[in-house]
This record gives sequence, C-alpha cells and structure tokens, in this order.
Amino acid sequence: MSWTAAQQRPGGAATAPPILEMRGIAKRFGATQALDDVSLTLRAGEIHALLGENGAGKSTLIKIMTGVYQPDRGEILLSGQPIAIGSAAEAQRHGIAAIYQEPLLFPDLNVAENIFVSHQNRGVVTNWRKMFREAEAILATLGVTLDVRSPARGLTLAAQQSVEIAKAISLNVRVLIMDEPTASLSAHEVGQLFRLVRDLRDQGVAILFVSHRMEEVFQIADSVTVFRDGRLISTRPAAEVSPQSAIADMVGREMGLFQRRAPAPKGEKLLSVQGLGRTGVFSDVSFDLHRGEVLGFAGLIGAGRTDIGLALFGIEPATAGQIVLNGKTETIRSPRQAMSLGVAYVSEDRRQLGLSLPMSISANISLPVLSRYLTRLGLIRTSQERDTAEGFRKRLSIRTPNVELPVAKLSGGNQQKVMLSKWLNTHPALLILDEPTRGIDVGAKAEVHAMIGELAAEGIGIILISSDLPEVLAMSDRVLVMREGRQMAILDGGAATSQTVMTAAMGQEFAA
Amino acid sequence: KAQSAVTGGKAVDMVLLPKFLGILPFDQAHQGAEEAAKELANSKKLQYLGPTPENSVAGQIEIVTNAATQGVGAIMISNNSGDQIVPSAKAAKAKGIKVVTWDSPIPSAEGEDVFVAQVDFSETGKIMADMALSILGKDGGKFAILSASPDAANQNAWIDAMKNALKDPKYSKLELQGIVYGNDQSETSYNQALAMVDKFPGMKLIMAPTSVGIVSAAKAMQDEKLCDKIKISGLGVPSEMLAYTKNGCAPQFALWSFVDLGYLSYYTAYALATGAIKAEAGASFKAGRMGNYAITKDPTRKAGLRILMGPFSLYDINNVEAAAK
Amino acid sequence: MKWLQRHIRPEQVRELSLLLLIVAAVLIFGSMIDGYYTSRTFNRITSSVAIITVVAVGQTLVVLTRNIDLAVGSIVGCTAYFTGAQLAAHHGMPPVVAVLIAMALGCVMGAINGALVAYGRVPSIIVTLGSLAIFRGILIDYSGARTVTTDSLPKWLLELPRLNFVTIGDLDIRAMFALAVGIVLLFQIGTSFLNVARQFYAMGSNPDAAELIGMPARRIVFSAFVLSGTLSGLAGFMFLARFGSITVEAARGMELQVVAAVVVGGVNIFGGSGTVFGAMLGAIMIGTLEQSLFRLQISEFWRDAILGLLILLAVASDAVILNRLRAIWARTDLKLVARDSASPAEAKR
Amino acid sequence: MNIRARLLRWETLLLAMLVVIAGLNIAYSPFYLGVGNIVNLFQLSIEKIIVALIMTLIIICGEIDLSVASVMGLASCVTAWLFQMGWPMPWALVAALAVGGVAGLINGFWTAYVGLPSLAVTLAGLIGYRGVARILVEDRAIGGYPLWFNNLGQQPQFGPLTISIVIFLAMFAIMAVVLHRSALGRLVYVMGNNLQAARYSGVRVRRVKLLLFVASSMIAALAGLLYAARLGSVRGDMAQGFELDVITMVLLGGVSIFGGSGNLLGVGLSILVILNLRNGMGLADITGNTQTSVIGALLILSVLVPNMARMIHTRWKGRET
Ligand SMILES: Nc1ncnc2c1ncn2[C@@H]1O[C@H](COP(=O)(O)OP(=O)(O)OP(=O)(O)O)[C@@H](O)[C@H]1O
Ligand SMILES: Nc1ncnc2c1ncn2[C@@H]1O[C@H](COP(=O)(O)OP(=O)(O)OP(=O)(O)O)[C@@H](O)[C@H]1O
Ligand SMILES: [Mg+2]
Ligand SMILES: [Mg+2]
Repeated sequence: MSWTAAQQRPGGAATAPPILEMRGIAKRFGATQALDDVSLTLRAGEIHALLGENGAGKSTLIKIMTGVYQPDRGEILLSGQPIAIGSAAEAQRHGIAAIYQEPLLFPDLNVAENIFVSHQNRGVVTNWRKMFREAEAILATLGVTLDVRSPARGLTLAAQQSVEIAKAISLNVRVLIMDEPTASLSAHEVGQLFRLVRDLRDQGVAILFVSHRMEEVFQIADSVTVFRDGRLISTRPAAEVSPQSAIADMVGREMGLFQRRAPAPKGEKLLSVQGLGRTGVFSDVSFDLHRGEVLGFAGLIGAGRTDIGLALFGIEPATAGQIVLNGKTETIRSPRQAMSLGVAYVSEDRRQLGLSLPMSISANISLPVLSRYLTRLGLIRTSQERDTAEGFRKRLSIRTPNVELPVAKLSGGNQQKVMLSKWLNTHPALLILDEPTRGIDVGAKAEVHAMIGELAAEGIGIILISSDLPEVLAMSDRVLVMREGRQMAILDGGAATSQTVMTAAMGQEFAA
Repeated sequence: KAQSAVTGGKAVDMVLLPKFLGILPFDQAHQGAEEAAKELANSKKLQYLGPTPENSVAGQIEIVTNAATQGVGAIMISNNSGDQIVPSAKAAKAKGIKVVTWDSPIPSAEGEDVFVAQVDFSETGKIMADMALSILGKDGGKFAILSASPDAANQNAWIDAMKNALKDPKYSKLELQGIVYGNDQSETSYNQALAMVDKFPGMKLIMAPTSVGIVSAAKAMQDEKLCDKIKISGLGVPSEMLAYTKNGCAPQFALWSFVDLGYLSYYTAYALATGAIKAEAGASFKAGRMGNYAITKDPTRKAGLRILMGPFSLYDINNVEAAAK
Repeated sequence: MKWLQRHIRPEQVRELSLLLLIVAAVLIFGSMIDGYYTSRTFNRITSSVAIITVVAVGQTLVVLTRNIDLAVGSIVGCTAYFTGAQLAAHHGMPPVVAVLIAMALGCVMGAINGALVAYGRVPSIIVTLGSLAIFRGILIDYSGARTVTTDSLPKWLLELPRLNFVTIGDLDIRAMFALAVGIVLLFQIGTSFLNVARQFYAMGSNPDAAELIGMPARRIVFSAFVLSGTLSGLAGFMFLARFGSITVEAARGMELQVVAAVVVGGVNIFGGSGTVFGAMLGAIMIGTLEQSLFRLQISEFWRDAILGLLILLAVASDAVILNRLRAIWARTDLKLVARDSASPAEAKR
Repeated sequence: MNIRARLLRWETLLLAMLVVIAGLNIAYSPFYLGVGNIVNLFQLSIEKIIVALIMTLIIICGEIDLSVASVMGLASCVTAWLFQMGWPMPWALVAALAVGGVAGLINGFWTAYVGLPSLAVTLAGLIGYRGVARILVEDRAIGGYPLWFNNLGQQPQFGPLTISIVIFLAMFAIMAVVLHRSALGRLVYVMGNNLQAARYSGVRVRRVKLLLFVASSMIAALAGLLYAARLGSVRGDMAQGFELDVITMVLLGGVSIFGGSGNLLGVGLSILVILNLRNGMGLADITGNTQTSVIGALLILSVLVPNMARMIHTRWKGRET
C-alpha cells in the first residue's frame, strides 16, 4: 500500500501555507460547554486527524466550520483573512465542504442527483445523461458500484456513506472535512477511500479527518489533534505520536488498544439456521450458534449480513430455510415474535431505525419492554424507567447530565450507547449486534467489547456484524463470511485472519 | 277585524338572520328591513348577522343562541337548518323573544311565532308547472329539476308542491324526469346542468327554483349551444337573468321582491315585539307602504302561522329589462 | 426489458398504471352507459378537469416541498371575482391585461402565503388554513354581496369556453383544456429538466439536509407558493370565463378537490416525490369518475358513496401496482449490481 | 428540560391569549359571565371539541383523519334511519356506534395494513361516508325522537351542565392520562417521531394505528349522536365541514402536523381560546366571515409573532457579540 509514500512526502506539511485557521473558538449548548477556546490550523496538502472521545466536541467544531452553528467566541481565518461563515451555502462558496457523521441524503432523489445536488454551477438545464455518467465515474473512482438512477431511499448505510463521499469530492473544494467517513465502511472500501483522500491531498486540498479507528488514523494522517471535554489537548505531527500516547491524551490516562477476547467455554446449542434465504436478497445461509459464543459476520458493503439479521428479527422474514431456536423450529414473522423468543437486534442505523431522537434517554431504553414498566392500570412508572436508565448510564458511562435529555442532544457515540442499553434491557438470549461500535470512541469501544465478553460469559449467544475487521477478528469465536448474499465460509477462531477473511469476502479479486 | 296600529318610535333590539352572508337576495331583504326600521324610527340599530355558507346550520344556531343570551326583542330567521333550529329557537322564545321566520320557515313551526311567506308554497308549485307548460307549449315534454341542496326546506316544499300540481290533468303532457342538486354553488350547478343533458335524454326544460342554479344552468346551455333545444326556467333575479331572457335561453322565470320581504318581516317582528299584535290567527296590521296583512293558519304546514306576502312577478322578454334596473 | 428498467423508474411506470386505470374506468363505464363514447363525454370530462388541473399543478409544486396550500380555493374565487369586476367596469380591457391582472393578484396572494411560510416559519397548513378564511372574508367585504353577472362581462370572455383549440375528427379539444395541458407540459418539462426543480424535490425529501448543505430553502418554498398562487390566479380567470356569474362563494371547497387530485395522482403528501403529470392524471381520474357516475341511471344520493369507494380503490390499486413494480425493479437492481461488481474492471470503463 | 421549557412557553402564550380574550369579553359584554352563556359557549361547539381530543392523538401519531365529520353525519343518519324503521332508540344508538367502529376499521385497515397514506384514505372516507349517510336519509329531515334523547343533548343534567359537557370533561381527563401517562400514549409519540424505529423496537405499529382510527371514528360517532340529540333532528348534511375546525383547534394547540409533538394541555387551552373568542365575537355581533377571518388571523399570528420575536432576539444577540 502507499502509506509509506505519505510518510516520505518531501517538504512536510507543517511548512505549507495555512488555508483555514480557527482561533479561540468557544461554543456552549445550555449547560454543556461543547468547545472551549480551541484553535486548529488546516494546511494545504495536509491530512489532519482530529481525535477525541465521544462528546469531545469534534462534530461541533466541524459544524462551526461549515456555518451550521455560529461560535460564541473566536475567529475564523481563510487564507489569512478573517471571515464569518453564516450558512452552509457561504461555507461552500469559500470552498469548504463536509461529509457529516450521519449521512444527509435526499431519499427521493436518485443517487446521481444526490451527488450533484449542491452544485450551483451546472447550468440551468439538467443533462441527465451526463450527470449519470459523471456520477458513475465518481463512484467508480471510489470503487463503488451503485445504480445511479435508483432513488437513495433504501440504500444501506454504507452505500449512503459512499454517496456522501462522492458528493463531497465532486465539489472542487479547498477544505474537505470528513466526520467519521469510514464508520460504516469495510476494509476494502476504506482502502479505496484512502487512495482517493491522498490524491486530493496531493492536489493541495486541506483535509480534516475524524475517526475512532486508531489504525486508520495512523495510516493516513499527517498531523494529529486531540480534544478532550471541549478543550484542545495537543496538536502534533503524526510521526511524533503513537496510538498509545494519542489515546492517553484523549482519555486522560494510559490505555491499551483492544485485545483478543479470551475464548469462553461453549454452552448448549442456541440457534441453528439451515438454508435460510430471502428471495432476491440472500440465500442458503446455514450456521449454528451456541450459548456463550460470539459469531462474527464479515463481508463487504451490501454483502447481506444485515439482511440475515433482519430475517432473524422478523422485520423482513425469511422466505426459505428453517430456524431452530432452543431446539424448536420457529417461523419468525414479526419483531414482536422474535423478541418473545429472546432475540434482540441492535440496528446499524440509529437515526432512522434505532432511536426516537426527540424523546428522552429513559423513554428510549424502556421502549421494547414497556410492559415491564406498567402499573396494573397500564400507566407508566417513570421512576422505574429512570432507575433503569440511570443503571445503564453508569454501566456504559453515557455522557449526559441526566437521563431525561432527548437523545438528539447526545453526541453520536453516546446515542449508540443508548441504543445498546435499550436492547440489553430486554435480557436477550440471542443478541444480534449490527455495527455496534459504529462511531464510538476507543474508550467506549473497549467498554462495549468488554461487555460483549461479559454477555457471552453470561451465556448469551451473540451475532456480531461489523465492518471493523480487527474488531470482528478480536471478538469472535468463529467468523462467517458473506459475499453478494451468499455464505462463503465459516472460519474458526484460529483460521480467521484478515487475509483469509478478505479472500473469502472478495473472491478471486483480492488474491489477484 | 280591526287593524292594529303599529306605532313607531319604540326601542327594540332586532336581528335579521339570512341563510348565510354574501348572496344578493338576502342583501336586498336587508335593505327592505332597514327601510322599515327607518320608517318606524326604531332607535336601536338593526343587526344583520349571518353565518358562512359552509357553516350555515351551526352558525344559525349559534347566532340564535347568542341573541337569546343578549335578550334581544325579536329575531327574523331565514331558516336554513330545518327543524334543527328548533331547540335554540324554543329557548329564545322561552326568554320572551319574538321569533319570526321569513323566506324559509321552521318546518314543524316549533319555536316560531309566525312565518312571513313570500308566496304561497303550493302556489309556487303551480307557477312552476304553468311556466313549464307555457314554455314547452301545449304538447308538453320532458323536464328535470335542478334544486339547491337536498336539505333546503323551502326548495323541497316547492318541489313537492310542483309534483302535486302536476297531478292535475291540465299538466298531463309534462313529464318530470328527475331531481338534481347543485348545492347553490355556481360551479356545481353548472356541471350538474351539463350532466343533466346526458342523463335525461329528451329533456326539453330545466326547472331551477334557485337563483344560483337558474343562472348557471342558463350559462351552461348557452355555452353548449343547446338553448334552442333545452330551455331554462325557475326562480331567478332579473338583473342576473337579463341576458338569457333576451337571447331566449330562459324565456320565462319568476320571483318575488326580496326588498319587500325584508320590509314586511321587519314590520311583523316589530309589531309582535312591541305588543301591537299577538301571534295568533286573525291578527292583522298595516305594514307601512305595503298595506294590510293578516296572520292566518299556514295551510302548507301541519302547524304554524303565516303572513302571506305575494304575489309572484313573472318575468319575460317584455318586462325583464325594466325589472333589472 | 432490461433497458426499460434501467431508464424508467417505477415511479414513472406508476403514471402509466394510473393511465391504465383511467382507461379501464372508461371501458367499464362505456359498457354500462349507452352513447358513452361520444365527443360530448370527452368534452364534459376535459372541460370540467381543466381548471382543477391548473390549480393542481401549483399544488404539486407546493406539496413537493413538503408543504400544502389550502388557500387555493379562496385565491381562485378572489381572482375570478376581482377580474370579473374589473372587466365589467372596463369593457374595453384587452384580454391579455385581464389574464395578467388575474395572475398578478394570485401571485400577490401566493406571495403572502409564501412569505409567512418561508420567512415567518409558520407551518404551511396553519398559514393556508388561516388565509383560506381571510381571503374569503376580504372578498365578501369587497363585493358587498353583489354577483358578477354574465351579461356584465365582455362577449369575448363568454365565448372563451366554447373556443376550440383543435378538432380531431369528432373530438373538440377546447382551448381551456389545451391551455391546461400546455401548462402541465411546461411544468413537467421544467420539473424534469431544470436544475432548480431538483431543489424543490430535495427540499421536500429532506428539509434538514437541504438547509445543512446550503440550499436556499426559504426561497424555494417561497417560490413554490408564488407559483401556486399565480397558477390559481390563472385558474381564477378560467373560472370566470367558464362560469360567468361569480358569487362570493365561487370555488369554495376547491382545495379539497385539488388535494384529492394531487393525492390520487401519486404525489407524496409528505413531499419529495411525484410529478405534475401525475397530478393531471389524478384530476382526470376523479373527473372521469364524477362525470361518468352522473350518467349512470342511479339515484343522486348514491353518487358520493360510490365516488368515495372508487377513489379509495384507485389509490389502493395504484399502490399495489407500484409496490409490485418496485419489487421487480429491486430484484433486477441487485442482479445488475452483482454482475457489475463481479467485474470491476468492466464497470470502470 | 429544554423541550419542556419550550412547550411551556407555547402553553403560556395560549394562556395569555385566553386571559386577554376573557378580559375583553368581560369588559365588553355584560352577558359573558352568565352561567347560561358559559354553558352555551361549550355546548355550541361541544361535538367538535370532543372530536378534537382524539384527533390530537391521531395527529401526534403522524396520521390524520379527515373523515370525522362525515362519520358524525353517518352515525346520526344511521340512528335516524333505524329509528324511522321502527327500531327502539337505544338499539339504534348502539348500531350507530357500531357503524362508527366499522368506518374506523375501514380507515385503519387501508392505512395501517395496506399502507396507504391516511390523508388519501380519509379523504375518500370524507366523501364516501357522507354519501352513505345521504343514501340513508336522502332529502328528508328525520326528527321526533323520544324526549329523553332530545333532553340528553339539550337539558342540563348535572347542575347547569349537559351530559355532553360532562362527557367532554371526562374524556379530556381520560385522554390526558392515556396520552401522557399510559403505554399507548408513549407509543403514539414514538410512532409520530420515528415510525421505523418503533417497528424495529417491536412496537405493533399497525395494531396501534388501527386502534387509533377505530377510536377516532367511534368517538366521532358518539359526537354525531350528541349533535343529533342537541338538534333534535337529523339531515344528510349533519356536521358537514367540521373537520377543518377540529384540525384548526388541534394545530393551534401546538401539535405538529408532522406528528411526534404536542400535548393535550395545549389543545385544551386552544379549545378555550377559540370558544371564548367565538363567543365574545358572537356577543359583539361579529359573525360570518369576519369571525372565521379573525380566527384564521389568530392562528397565523399565534405562530408568527413568537417566531419573529425569536428571530429578532437572536439577530440582536448576534450583533452584540
Ligand atoms: N444541538 C446541541 N444541543 C445541545 N448539546 C449539544 C448539541 N450538539 C452537541 N451537543 C453537546 O456538545 C458536546 C459535543 O458534541 P459533539 O457532537 O461535537 O461530539 P463529538 O466529539 O463529535 O462526539 P462523537 O465522537 O460521539 O461524534 C456533547 O456533549 C453534546 O452532547
Ligand atoms: N449497491 C446497492 N444498491 C442498491 N441496494 C443495495 C446495494 N447494496 C446493498 N443494497 C441493499 O442492501 C441489502 C444488502 O445489504 P446489507 O445491508 O444486508 O449488507 P451488509 O453486509 O449488512 O452491508 P453493510 O456493511 O452495509 O451493513 C439488500 O437488501 C440490498 O437491497
Ligand atoms: Mg461527532
Ligand atoms: Mg449492514
């Protein structure tokens, strides 16, 4: 790979002229001081990584750069000139574009329209043919094949993210901000994206890159800035930072990268799936899962891992094959039924499918098992709800002043924790985790991993769907690899390495 | 019997309540009532209150109820609510308020003191039959009715009266094909009139006893160049009908004076409220410029009293222009 | 078939399905009613649909941006009355000026609504529920309960509804209908080929995102209401020409007819999808049902019940057809994607 | 806390409006404070405000029911028709409520189980149910009900209060508890906020929707019967056009038309504001379109003024820093 080339680039980024400078920025939301006197300089031809725990203020800073929020204090300089960024449109005129943490697509517009939606200079008349062609070309440079004519509604999160990226690089930007662009990409797509980011850097674009995946950060960044609690802790060239020291800066103490989970003793057989399929989506999937076992699902975007989860949870029931749960053959037709059988599914898309954002943390956590919180008259015992939520707040260290806060007010990672709490609260026997650490910081990730270990030790069977390959490898007893809706392999703990998994996931292509 | 004298100069709060606001005939009635108010030197201002058309029933009930709360002296209602107005009218009457209906009565007559009838309702049926016969000629022919809404009490009464009149052998050549409703909206009436042409084959006349319906039907036939095959008649306002009478689409139609109706209603209500007359059959009084009127039993309803204004004015090519002025 | 599926989306095929439903309705009614297949039937339906269609075009634009304009009935009524009053007072007024007056008045009223929604940030349903009443109230005060009568209007205006655009064999295409179709074509082409039109769809599809990426969100919403108002003004002029005598009650309740046409025509009431052409088909569908039901020899009192049922069935069968189409499309999509991704080199070419 | 503060601000605004309106009414009309007038003030719109309560739930759930007024008409026409056919009145009433339930099942089935937009379904219902009512009574006006039935709608039964007012008060209390304290209420909010998230949480969204539509139609049917009792006579056009008034009340109460937010306190206050405003204008002899225009203007201004105030506030603050 070309990451050594990045290290050896002549000149060094620190000498390049600054394009965008943020000085002494502060921003307050009610009681939360989201940003406190932070400064950051983005230079042409430099990839600048921004690290910090969930809620450290990364997204807030980005939204200030793109004119979504106005800072309470501080100034912004573009090429040395102070500017005010009053709106997203203004930011765009200044050549600042962002890929937000949560994809912001237009579900009714087709993929090509989505990519070109913020282009102001494409003339009066839409040249559909040209637009489709260019969209396809841009996606091809990303290594993604999508039907550019189909509406964005119903795209998987990863596909949505690809469109977001295509949208940003289609603009001729001077500053490109990427807020966790890789959160739902698998290793293959990440590689493709990085090639592209480096190309852009070499063309003199300043890039701000936010990610919770340490190994990625050190693969691509030229310099690294760390935030903690809304304050700037350090800005250093990447060469001078080690993952350990960066994590120490982030959390304020020493902490290791995640370790391989110690294999636990297997319990009795919990789930047996034979020839499962859904017409046109996936087919012929067979596996067993024991109590206390973690079965990882690996594969590229759109490989069909999520669809298996949805079938087991009854959202999109399977049309072929059989499911044996606890020794009984079951046909799962609805989520309700799945829940009564002890199945829980933590969705990959927390905004659209996972959470009711305007509602409180406690209301979200109690939702699937609301009946547990009812008096005999069917009224809700809110104090009991609160107690449960408080319990999870402590257990998963959710950063929030209180559990009555609407979930929308939390940072992305903390929202993810609320969603996990919600499903843990159902006391499942079979827990399907779809991208459970998407967008959460190293500290929290470690906590989630520890929790997965604990839950498995308690005898819960866990299906772990994740695009974070190291995570899958570290956590799983066995790994099931999917490709284009078909099951390619089930690799035992020892046999599963990134090499073997990727080979299975990509067919001959990877080997070539 | 002796005429009771209606002496002016007393202060009586009076409310004139049309079916709804915004339609010419009711405004004319309002003019007539104002004229009477001036003549009678009533120091209290006449309140002309009405609901919106889509809220007519609930609105009329609300206005009557509020009038009762305020304790006005008399209320004059052109009832659009059928018997649904009865509870509120009764409540008003129980508070000593005189309830006079005009243009359209309360069908059961409950809660009503007296109805000022523009014309005799059975007479209306006969007039419509006569106009049909005179337009279609001795040989008669098929015709259909374009009414306002199925809920309009006076329309229904007139149509019933016409059906009754048609039993007379004199009209044996006239054949009623059906009734259609245009809801007193020009666009609905227009579309209904057009549709009638297809629905009723051989139809030679549309009888529209509604001032909105008749104009719309005439315009529809004119637009479709059907005026020589299908004629229009019914009840209409001369100024609105002028063009169609002149071009032969609507050779003959009828109406009464709404100004006079408002004038007479005011006199009646005022006479009742000041105690000049009692609401009982046989009472009579002099209504200013219109002369003497008497209260009689209403022969067209099972119960109730009425004062009959009359007569109809028939309009055709000879007099329509003068009346339209 | 593959080519078809790549170039036509299910949403476009839905319009075809609506068209098929209309044809089916016509065939069914034709077998039930003697002398149904005449130029007169055609004329009745087209004339009755023309005005609704023009208003529905504007409504579609508003609904696309995730708003609704319930004031259209009042705008049509006001412009019809006001233009009529002006024409009655100035007989010599050239036709073009009359049309412009109507459109300008509608434009102003639409701008008021649009400003309140876009810049005042008041939800459109609240604004237009309010202005529906206020515009009508102003009209009633202005008119003093008088009616614009047919014979006070200039002759050219009254001839207008009878004017033929073209005559094809037996069929007369009236100028008013041709005008409506022309407007539909204009806006259909506009909404599919103008870049600004993308913004209308984007706004309705995801208003938050639209704002976040810096679209002129307010201007888009504002212009949708202005266009809706202007088209309603034009419809007001057509209304005046067609019905001649205009009371203050003119076009009351038209908003519901228009919304029905738009909904039946497949425009998503929550914005983002649907076409002007679909709205026209919706209007034609309802117009056909209404006019044809009248011709059936059934009691007047049965009509609404049957009409309600038929509208429900039209919407339902349309949805079912659309869902089936989507399923077919989705299945082939996956295959296409699968085939492409199997040979990335080919895709890159 | 923030959201609650904002909600509170909306309700405070409504309360302030109410105080101003009541103050003006007291100042300008000597009749306003009479017990009879206060009872009338409710009684004249009682059916609409009963329906507004359930409409609140429907709209918060992200749906809409345009057919309520037609169901009101249908229920009263069914009763009248059966009564005329010789059914005993109590049975006719029960049958009417059942018909209401069936109408709700139809609305709910097409909306929840087939997945059509409720706006389209209930728009068809608005036309269709009214049509069925018309088939039943045609151009007749059917009256002559037993005295007890008419008294139900017209005579005070509980002190000065009529039974409809008591039903309204009871229903308000029940709805408040259901919406704000019960599981059903919680689900209504969740579904209005994010239907997919509700589905993925195992909420039986279709069943809840069906239940709401059935409740809506049955309450509308009940309201229709109360209306029939109040008027003592039934026609085909009973309650025509009431749906817009009902929706106006709910929206003025601060309920978002897109679902997910709003509360019953706001709707209660908005009902009081509108009824007092109507009553005051009625006593001041302001009727017809002027009245509806004023309410329309109020509707717009009540949202516009706070918005403008906030905008000016933030702009001013922005200039300061
Ligand atoms: N609109 C808002 N209103 C109130 N508080 C907010 C708002 N947006 C962010 N916050 C708070 O500001 C803090 C910083 O949030 P931000 O989203 O910037 O974190 P982040 O560093 O991007 O975290 P993550 O890695 O989880 O995405 C958090 O405590 C968050 O709860
Ligand atoms: N390129 C694509 N175009 C359209 N739809 C796609 C595409 N890729 C996937 N999908 C949809 O996504 C589903 C399969 O992807 P799914 O999300 O199950 O896979 P996954 O392995 O979980 O991927 P992810 O990494 O995105 O979670 C299918 O239902 C398919 O309709
Ligand atoms: Mg963030
Ligand atoms: Mg997935």
